[in-house]
Amino acid sequence: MEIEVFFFGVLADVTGIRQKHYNDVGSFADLRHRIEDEFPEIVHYTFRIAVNNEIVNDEPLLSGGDEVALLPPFAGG
Amino acid sequence: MEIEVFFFGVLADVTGIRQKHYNDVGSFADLRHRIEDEFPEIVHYTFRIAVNNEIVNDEPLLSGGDEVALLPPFAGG
Amino acid sequence: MDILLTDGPVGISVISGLIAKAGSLKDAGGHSLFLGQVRSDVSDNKTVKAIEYSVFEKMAESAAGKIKAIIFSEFSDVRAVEIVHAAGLVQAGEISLFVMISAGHRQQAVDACRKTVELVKQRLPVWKKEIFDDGTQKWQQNI
Amino acid sequence: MDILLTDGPVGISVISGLIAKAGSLKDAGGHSLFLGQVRSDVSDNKTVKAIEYSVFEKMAESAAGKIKAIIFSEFSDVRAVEIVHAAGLVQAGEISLFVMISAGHRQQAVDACRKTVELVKQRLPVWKKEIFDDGTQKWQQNI
Repeated sequence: MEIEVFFFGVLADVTGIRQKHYNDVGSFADLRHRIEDEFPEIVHYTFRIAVNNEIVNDEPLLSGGDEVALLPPFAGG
Repeated sequence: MEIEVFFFGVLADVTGIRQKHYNDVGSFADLRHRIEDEFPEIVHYTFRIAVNNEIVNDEPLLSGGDEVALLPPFAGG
Repeated sequence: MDILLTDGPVGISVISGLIAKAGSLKDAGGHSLFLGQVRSDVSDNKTVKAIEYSVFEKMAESAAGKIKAIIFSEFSDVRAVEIVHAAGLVQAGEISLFVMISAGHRQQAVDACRKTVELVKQRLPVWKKEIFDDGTQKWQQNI
Repeated sequence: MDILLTDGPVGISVISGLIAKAGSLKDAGGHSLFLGQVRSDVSDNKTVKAIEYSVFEKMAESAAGKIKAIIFSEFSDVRAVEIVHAAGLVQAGEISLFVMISAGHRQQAVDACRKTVELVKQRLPVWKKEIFDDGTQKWQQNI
């Protein structure tokens, strides 16, 4: 399936991008491995996952066209 | 001595005036009696006394030229 | 000057001006503001149309100075205290009181603002008369 | 709309507009406001010149909606909740956050405002990078 991934906060600096399209994603675990292979630095950072703008647990079930966002701890205000 | 008296809040309505000059005032007690004789309704109201813009106890020592203000409970805001 | 007394309601331009001024406090991280507004209370089938405030102006200045001294002594993180009160007629929906506390961090800003409002109600020599929609009037005390 | 995201600092005209709008709430007796301002903090001999905020806009709207739902359910006297957050670059001395709570009486206005600010800091998907006077930058977490 096709998944759009968004990198926020410090993760946008770590990866050098804000957004990336992934093809042929088998599962969330698969997606995570591909992201970590491509951006190995990312494992040093804490972040939560949102799928389609809602925060989810660690291993969400993905559907084609889902938007996955990687969210470092919030720091608004 | 000469004393200027100011009536605030409801007391301005009770007396019908905001300010009055009193001549030949002997003491605060004397002043108070004269005010109460002139405006008998005033005894039904609670108020504090300020002399020269500072709140004082009930029987302040007055000096000529003092300004005495009669202050109902504050209700700002 | 420790208090600004406005002739009529506290207008938006006074409020904007004080907020804009607070931007010059580069070590302030937060401002806590309270705006008191005349409410259309209903009692005995009458609705409050306006409140007329009378102020003992000479004493208000020194009372506000004492309030500020209390706030600065209790809240070490506070950088600035602004107090504005309306004098005269204020219609329902208009602002009668404006308090702004600027502080390094939000906690003391909020606590100091709340305390300033309480002190204003206790200590500022101000009186208010409610004016109802049927033309009657009533002196009102703070509860 | 549950949140307004400004491009750059929260400007005085946005703030004035929301305050003016609150005058139409005739049953509101008080408004409690909080303004978060970028502070010129000093660390390691460097001074904060600005903060760059990035916001996950699609999620911010729903997060703000949930915050408002919490406030309205906990504070029955609250009439209106306004949340404005800056996105992009905000210089020291400029406003990054604006919260305004309108309520019938001051106590709930103040309590609800404090709670809204805490919820904004916990739940709003916003990140900030401090920009120092020597040109260096640092992602910052809320403490």
